Amino acid sequence: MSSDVTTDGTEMPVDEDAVLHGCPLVESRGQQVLFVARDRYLEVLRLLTDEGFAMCVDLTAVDYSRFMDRDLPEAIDAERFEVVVNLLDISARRRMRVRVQVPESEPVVPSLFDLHPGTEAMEREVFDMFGIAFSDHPDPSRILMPEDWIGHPLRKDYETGSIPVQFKGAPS
Amino acid sequence: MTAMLPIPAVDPVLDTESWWWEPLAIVGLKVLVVFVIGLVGTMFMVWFERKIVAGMQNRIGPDKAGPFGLLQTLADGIKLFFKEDLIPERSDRFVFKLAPFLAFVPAFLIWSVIPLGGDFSDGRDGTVEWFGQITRVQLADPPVGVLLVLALSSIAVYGVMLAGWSSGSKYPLLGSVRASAQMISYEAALGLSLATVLMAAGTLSTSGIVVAQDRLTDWHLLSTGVVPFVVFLIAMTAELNRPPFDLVEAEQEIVGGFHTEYSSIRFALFFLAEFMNVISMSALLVTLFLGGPQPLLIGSFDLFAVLGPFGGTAWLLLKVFLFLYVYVWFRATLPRLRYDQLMDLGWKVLIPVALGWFLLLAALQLGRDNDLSQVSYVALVILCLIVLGLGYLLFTAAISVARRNRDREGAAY
Amino acid sequence: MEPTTTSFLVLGALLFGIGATGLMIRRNPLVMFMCIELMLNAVNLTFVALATRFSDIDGQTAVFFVMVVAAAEVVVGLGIIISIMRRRPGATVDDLAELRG
Amino acid sequence: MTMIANEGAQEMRPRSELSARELFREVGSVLRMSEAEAAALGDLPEDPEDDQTMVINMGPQHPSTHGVLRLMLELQGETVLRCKPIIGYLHTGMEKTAEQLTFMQGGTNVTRMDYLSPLNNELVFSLATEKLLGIDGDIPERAVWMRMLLSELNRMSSHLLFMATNGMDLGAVSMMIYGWREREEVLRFFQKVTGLRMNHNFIRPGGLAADLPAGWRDDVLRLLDMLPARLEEYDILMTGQPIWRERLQGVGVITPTEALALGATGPILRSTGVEWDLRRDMPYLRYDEVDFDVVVGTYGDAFDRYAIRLNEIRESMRIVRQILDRMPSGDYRIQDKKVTPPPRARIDESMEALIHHFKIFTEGFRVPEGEVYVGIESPRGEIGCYIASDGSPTPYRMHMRAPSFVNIQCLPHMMRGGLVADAVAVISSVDPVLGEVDR
Amino acid sequence: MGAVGDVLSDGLGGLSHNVITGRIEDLVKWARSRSSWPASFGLACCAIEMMATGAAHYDISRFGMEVFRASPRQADIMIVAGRVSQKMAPVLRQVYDQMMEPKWVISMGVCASSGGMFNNYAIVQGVDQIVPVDVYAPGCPPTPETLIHAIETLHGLIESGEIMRRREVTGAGADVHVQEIPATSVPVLLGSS
Amino acid sequence: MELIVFVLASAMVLSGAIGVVLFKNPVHAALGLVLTLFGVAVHFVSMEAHFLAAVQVIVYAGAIVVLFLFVIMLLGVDRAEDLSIEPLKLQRPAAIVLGAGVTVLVAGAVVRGADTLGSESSAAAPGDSNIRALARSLYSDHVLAFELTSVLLIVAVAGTVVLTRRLKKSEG
Repeated sequence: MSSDVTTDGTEMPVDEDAVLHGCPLVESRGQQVLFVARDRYLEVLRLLTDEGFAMCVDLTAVDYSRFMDRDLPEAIDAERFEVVVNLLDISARRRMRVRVQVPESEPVVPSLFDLHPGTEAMEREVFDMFGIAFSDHPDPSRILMPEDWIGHPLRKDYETGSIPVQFKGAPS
Repeated sequence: MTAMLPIPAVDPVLDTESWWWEPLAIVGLKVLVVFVIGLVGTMFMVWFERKIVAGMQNRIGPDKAGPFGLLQTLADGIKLFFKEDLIPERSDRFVFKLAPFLAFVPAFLIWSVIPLGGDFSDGRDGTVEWFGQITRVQLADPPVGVLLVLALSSIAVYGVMLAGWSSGSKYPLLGSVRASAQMISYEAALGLSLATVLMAAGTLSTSGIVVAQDRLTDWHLLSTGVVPFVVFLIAMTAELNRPPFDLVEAEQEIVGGFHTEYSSIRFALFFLAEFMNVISMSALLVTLFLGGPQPLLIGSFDLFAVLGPFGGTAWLLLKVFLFLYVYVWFRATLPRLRYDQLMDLGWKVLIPVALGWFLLLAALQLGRDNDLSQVSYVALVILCLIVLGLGYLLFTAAISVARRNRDREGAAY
Repeated sequence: MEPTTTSFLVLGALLFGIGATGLMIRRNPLVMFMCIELMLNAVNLTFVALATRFSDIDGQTAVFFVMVVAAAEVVVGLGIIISIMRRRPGATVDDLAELRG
Repeated sequence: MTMIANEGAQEMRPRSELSARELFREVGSVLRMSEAEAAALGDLPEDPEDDQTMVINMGPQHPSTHGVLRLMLELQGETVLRCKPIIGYLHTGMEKTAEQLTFMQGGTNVTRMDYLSPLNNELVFSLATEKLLGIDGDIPERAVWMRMLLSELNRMSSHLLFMATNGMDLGAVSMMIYGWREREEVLRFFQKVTGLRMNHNFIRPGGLAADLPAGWRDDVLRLLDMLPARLEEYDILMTGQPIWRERLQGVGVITPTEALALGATGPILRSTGVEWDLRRDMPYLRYDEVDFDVVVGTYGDAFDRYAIRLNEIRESMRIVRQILDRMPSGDYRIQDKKVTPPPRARIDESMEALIHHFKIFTEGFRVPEGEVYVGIESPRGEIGCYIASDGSPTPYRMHMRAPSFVNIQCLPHMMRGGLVADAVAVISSVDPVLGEVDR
Repeated sequence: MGAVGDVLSDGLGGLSHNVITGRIEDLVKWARSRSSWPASFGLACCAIEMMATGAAHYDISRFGMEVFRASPRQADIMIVAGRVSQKMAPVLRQVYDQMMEPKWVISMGVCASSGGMFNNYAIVQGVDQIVPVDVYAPGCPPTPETLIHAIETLHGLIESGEIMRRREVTGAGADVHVQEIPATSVPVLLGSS
Repeated sequence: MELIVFVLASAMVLSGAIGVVLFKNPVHAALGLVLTLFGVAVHFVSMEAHFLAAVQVIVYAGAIVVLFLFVIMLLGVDRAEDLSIEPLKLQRPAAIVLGAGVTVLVAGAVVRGADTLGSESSAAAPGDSNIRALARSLYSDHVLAFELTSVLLIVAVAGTVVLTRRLKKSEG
């Protein structure tokens, strides 16, 4: 493995002091990433929307329980979950990624439904897969798994559920 | 009370004096022939449709069951016959069992009044001589033949309707409600376009209508103008629930429609009834507008002259074929209409057009009957056109007012 | 032996009687309508029987009118039933006293 | 058939049990109402008596739902009052599986998501991986152009399939077969190039699996010569057809504001008149070097979406012609030992190459820590790939932003007030791929 | 075999008797194999190939099978085309139960046959845990040729009565449930919530 | 022959009529009505009133009863009516007595008056001329009544449309 690539692969904030709406703004592989504290999440998102990031393209989450020592700006404490929101500014043709740390003890994030109704299904998916609840979501039910499913499959402590391959005798 | 025997009552040409085995044999033979034609025709139609549609779609179509797949329908039939039957728990058992027959029997009965052939060579009127008896090649010839067909086609609604209702589930119910509304709506247009034919022929009996079309110019297709024919064709397609009017069984919307819960032989009966209706209604169309078994003479050359008395039958088959092809063509080409569009077409286009045309023709007929002079005849026509034009304007105005009202008030029906 | 006009008239009377009884027994407005149709049919039958008997086509004309009126009556009646049922599902005629003063 | 499958809270509930917000969402009026109106409605949810409305299930196994989408429709007569899509019947756990597969194997996984445009899925996964690796600028030109070629051809085959299913849903049976017929021609080319008709796993991090076969240019040219006439046929059969227009025009209307708020992309967004095509607006590969038009609609109805897709086939053909002219020679994959297996011939000669080959296919290659999001324009809209890596050979987390998943949220908005038949047309015009919706 | 057999060798070739004296069973088997209407049960990628099989290039209608029935009541063959998720499994079983005897199942593609590459919590590892499968079509997805081969195989089995015989012996008819592994509680619920 | 037809048709008429009265389910009652209508149509045919027979089937069976069924399905009132509930005591027996009385009275009157009918032989012209005669009577002697019935029909249709029309309270 050659190591020359990894140097520009690490997260290197171009400007250590880059701050947007009071949140650290980091440039990662040419993409803008904004780290938002959970209590300012809705507020910052609203500001960003007014700034032109009117379209919420994607909302997902990551369970970092096995990768807690990831690179984060200093102001941000690593938590188990991270909700990642991808915003798009259609008129200026730019993207912005918002990362929110969500503690394991209280996996609740305010819902973006009022701001971006399109996040409805995505938030349900995150709830279904990670067990992160979205407060004030209109329909907080599972979306992909059956209603009576136990567990949240995309959490790192949830087994893949692979069962050993068995070779059955051909039905005679 | 009349003392006439029931059989001649429906076949006035038969000589009732010599009431012996000949009339019985003739009637028996006719019943047999009609039955066989009905069944074989249906089998053939199913195969024909699948083959032609396949051809139009660059496919081959059935070819594993029998030569050219001809036995495909037979295989389907046998398979369905030996398939498990089921009556859903929530269904109304009696009606559920009754419904397929209500669909099937009228489809069959229509055949009884269709002239199936006859000898029209040298201006003969289509009667033939069997066992020394003069008769028509037609099972029954009641004086109200056309009305009988209308009556039967209105009975056919029951099969569909009751099937959907008795299944006790939602999609079939939706299908049957659609079906009944659709069939009632188009019955009116069907009847109105039929009325023009009756007026031109001056009789209600199917044999009379055929006899009245002895020359090409007398074919009602031409003599009533093409409009009633077109209206009839469209209304009939709708009555038959054929594409593009097959909302009743629109798979994409309501699964199988009224027959969703049917399986086995009961489903086969619906299947059979549907295709038999296609053929029998095509035969009716041919009878009404294209002279039925009348030959299409090119000069005085009759294509099927060699067949002698069977020439009429050959002509009938040829013409029916033509329409079967047209139906298959419709199926392969046209997208399905939406429910409200279907209703709009029926009520706002076909019925007014048929009615207007009927009035026009009636006025012309009146002029002809009273031997009007050239000038007054033309005046009559102009008057009619003005009246119809005004009616049209009024009609469109009414529609647009209604639409505006609906938009304003948001009325729902 | 063949049926006489009288037998048709008796049949008509029976039909009328059944219809009338049904009208009084049943509570479902739709079925009551059907019973009225039965009675109308009894009348039709009588009309036609007598028209045939006296070779007078006017009897048949009357039947024609009866049918038209029956159709009109059913249309209006069903319209009323629909609008009532919409508001009060499951209503029987006993519950329908809207027009009572 | 109606299904018993009971999904509890995921199902549509009686109006009286709903919160006002949920009701708005299900009737599809999130954006159409002012706050005041919404509040008023919240107090008094208009509640048609129970026996006037009928809740029916479409799906999950229903001929028109394109797979296993389940829709619950509240009908009044045949008018749709509410609609709630219930998904997940094809949930395959792909994002979980992706965490077990190396970056090398990941393509096999993602290609099965949107099985109608598998190459686009592979492309976005590869682009994201390459960006993480930092080699996104080093991909050989030929590989880039080949990716464009395949991606555009895939767009054509996907849209052709849309033509087919759209025709079928509206009852035009022949159209269905014609669409498949043309798609089959495209698939033949794919089969020649990749060896498979679907689920190719051909575009891989670092390049492609193989070079184009001999004679590929003639095949593509044959395809390009054949298609315009066939598209004309569609125009005759469908576009100019009065019934067809009646069925689609004014059906399933969505406004630009709604589309943007719901995050809809692709033909749905473009049908409302918003010119947004990632190929033009945020170019990837070499789309900035080719000429093509972004097709947009005006009314945001089903007909616009149909017309957009039909014309996008034409635009794709235009792009493919340019690609044919400009296809450079060169390598079809990056010559970076880290991510590229050695050529087949070298394995026989060198032990080192053999070991290298073995390691790269068993262990995979390590990808630096970090996270990245890449979005490209798939036939259905923006497909995005979000990968978080912890430095191991497998993605720590891979998430696909599936366009169908987001677009399907538009269904209640489009269906409100329409008829059941319109509902079918609307589903069809959204063109969801359930494999992608459910992943 | 008489003249009749020769004439119809194309279609009635499987009959060992002539049509008139032949056992009715043979006729029924012939009919069933020539007219087996599939229930459309498309799930994933394989559904696309299944539909492609119906299209112009492969044309499933040659076997009289273009009649894809939307209503399971009228269908004979269920082609399970694609991966079956835990959520879908009850539905699948329900559709199978709604089908009328005699009924057959083709498991199309590796995902349906064995779970394929998706060996995880979401996918039923082989549809034969839910419904008895008669023919497995391999491939991911199987090409239309493979599917046609599977169909032909099934037709052969139907026509020779092979399937019926087997069921008589093992008692594993389509109406006898294969020992059922409850679809919802496959041992995958390991993670904590 | 005539007698057989008469007996069969009468059986249809009567059993259908009794069915209408006794079936609990409105749909079954409607089917009974159809049976009666058919029986009546057969009687019409046997009395040479072909046209009326056809119209009977088309109008009654094809339109009126279908309308009944349509309404039954539309309203979903096909629940069986509970015949055991008696809102008014003695109503049912009284109704039966009354109905039977009416029947007996009318039938008795008919039988008694049978002699006065005379034995005039029927000479209703068969076939087409019957229809022509009907048409002539309808459009000459009774043209006013004919016009009035058509007005009645239009009024009925318009009235029904107004009756069943609903105004939406609000959008939804």
